[in-house]
Amino acid sequence: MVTVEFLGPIGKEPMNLDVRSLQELKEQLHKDPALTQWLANSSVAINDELVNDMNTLLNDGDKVVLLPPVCGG
Amino acid sequence: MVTVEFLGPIGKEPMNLDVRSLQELKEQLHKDPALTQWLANSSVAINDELVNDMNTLLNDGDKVVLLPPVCGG
Amino acid sequence: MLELFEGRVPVEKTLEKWYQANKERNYGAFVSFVGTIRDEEGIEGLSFDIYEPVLRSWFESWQEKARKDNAIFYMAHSKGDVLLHESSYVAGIFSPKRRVGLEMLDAFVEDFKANAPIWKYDLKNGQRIYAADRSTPMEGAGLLK
Amino acid sequence: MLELFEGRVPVEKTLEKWYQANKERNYGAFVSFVGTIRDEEGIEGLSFDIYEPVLRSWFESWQEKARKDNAIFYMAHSKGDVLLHESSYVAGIFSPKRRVGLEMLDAFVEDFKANAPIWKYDLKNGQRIYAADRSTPMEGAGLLK
Repeated sequence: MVTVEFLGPIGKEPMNLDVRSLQELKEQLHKDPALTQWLANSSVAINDELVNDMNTLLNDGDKVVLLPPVCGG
Repeated sequence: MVTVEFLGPIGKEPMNLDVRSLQELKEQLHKDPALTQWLANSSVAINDELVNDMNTLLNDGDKVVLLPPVCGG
Repeated sequence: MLELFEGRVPVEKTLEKWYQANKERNYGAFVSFVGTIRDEEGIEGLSFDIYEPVLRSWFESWQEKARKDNAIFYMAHSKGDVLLHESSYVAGIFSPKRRVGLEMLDAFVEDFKANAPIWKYDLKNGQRIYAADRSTPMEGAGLLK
Repeated sequence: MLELFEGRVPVEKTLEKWYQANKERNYGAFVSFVGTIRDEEGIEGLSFDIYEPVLRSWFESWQEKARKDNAIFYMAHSKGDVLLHESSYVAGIFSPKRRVGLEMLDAFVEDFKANAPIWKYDLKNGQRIYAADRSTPMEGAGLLK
């Protein structure tokens, strides 16, 4: 199980998903049409480390967060 | 008559000189060997306006200042 | 040091505290930036969400860079609502010489705008509206596209 | 605004005063620089001479430039002696957006070093020694060479 959190304006409750890879996660998340636009422009962190590699493995208990476009200041 | 002031580290008392042009002023000031190095690296202001032109005329009552190399901050 | 405040950043106290903490530490230069909410586009203020764990790692990576130049970064930012003419962001750097400070603060603030995990909302007619048009995808965005 | 102080510049009060005077004036950015005397080369402090009339015109020409970008400059500097870890120079700019502020402050401080009529002396073994090696001839230097 991994938990997935949707930050900032995405405005969706956290989910628990039984996925073992980013590929599986991606497939699960694309089932929600409201997420499509956010998946296109959000970054991904696993256990609070940003990831760039689709081959990164997911382990049981990992926390994944989706970070949509930012604007601080 | 013009008054000439020597700013910062030049450390020379002001002078009153009977000169009508920067050329004449230059000749007068070069009579003091202690000024030679300062004349080479100082800027000149007439009535508190920096001047770049040797042909600038001097009028009676003008205040000339010599500004040696600076370092603020 | 990174500080987050509910609502506006207390600018004078913050700058004073940073200055006091560092004045005896032989830094020759302190460069700082304060961002204040402008009255424009009919907004009543701005509001911010922050994801603190990633913000802290982002900040630490800049602190690491600064350390190599014997410099040190400070930053304060608001969470939640900040009203017109209040300040939401203060950043500062102490460095031995001014050149390093000016250049690093500039690069820091640019990267902050692009990569700090902070989300901005306009407060308008009592609503909180995501500032989509002014927001930038972070590094690596679209991985799950 | 240009302020001169006998001895050290009161940094916190100065920044606070500038911020307070401008926070309601719809500037989005306030960038500032503080220069502090470093303990180096065995000095006890620095000392400054200023020629105020030319400094004021120099400052006014920058204020004029700033006005075109709807920005405003502030500057405070010491006259006379400033001891180690005290500050002798504070410069600040308020501007609508941060980019103008960062760039203009940088250019301002550079030009300040080269063209503001201020002379610096090291205080060393109780003496006041002109910092010749760190000083720069002003624009038009050598006219009477």
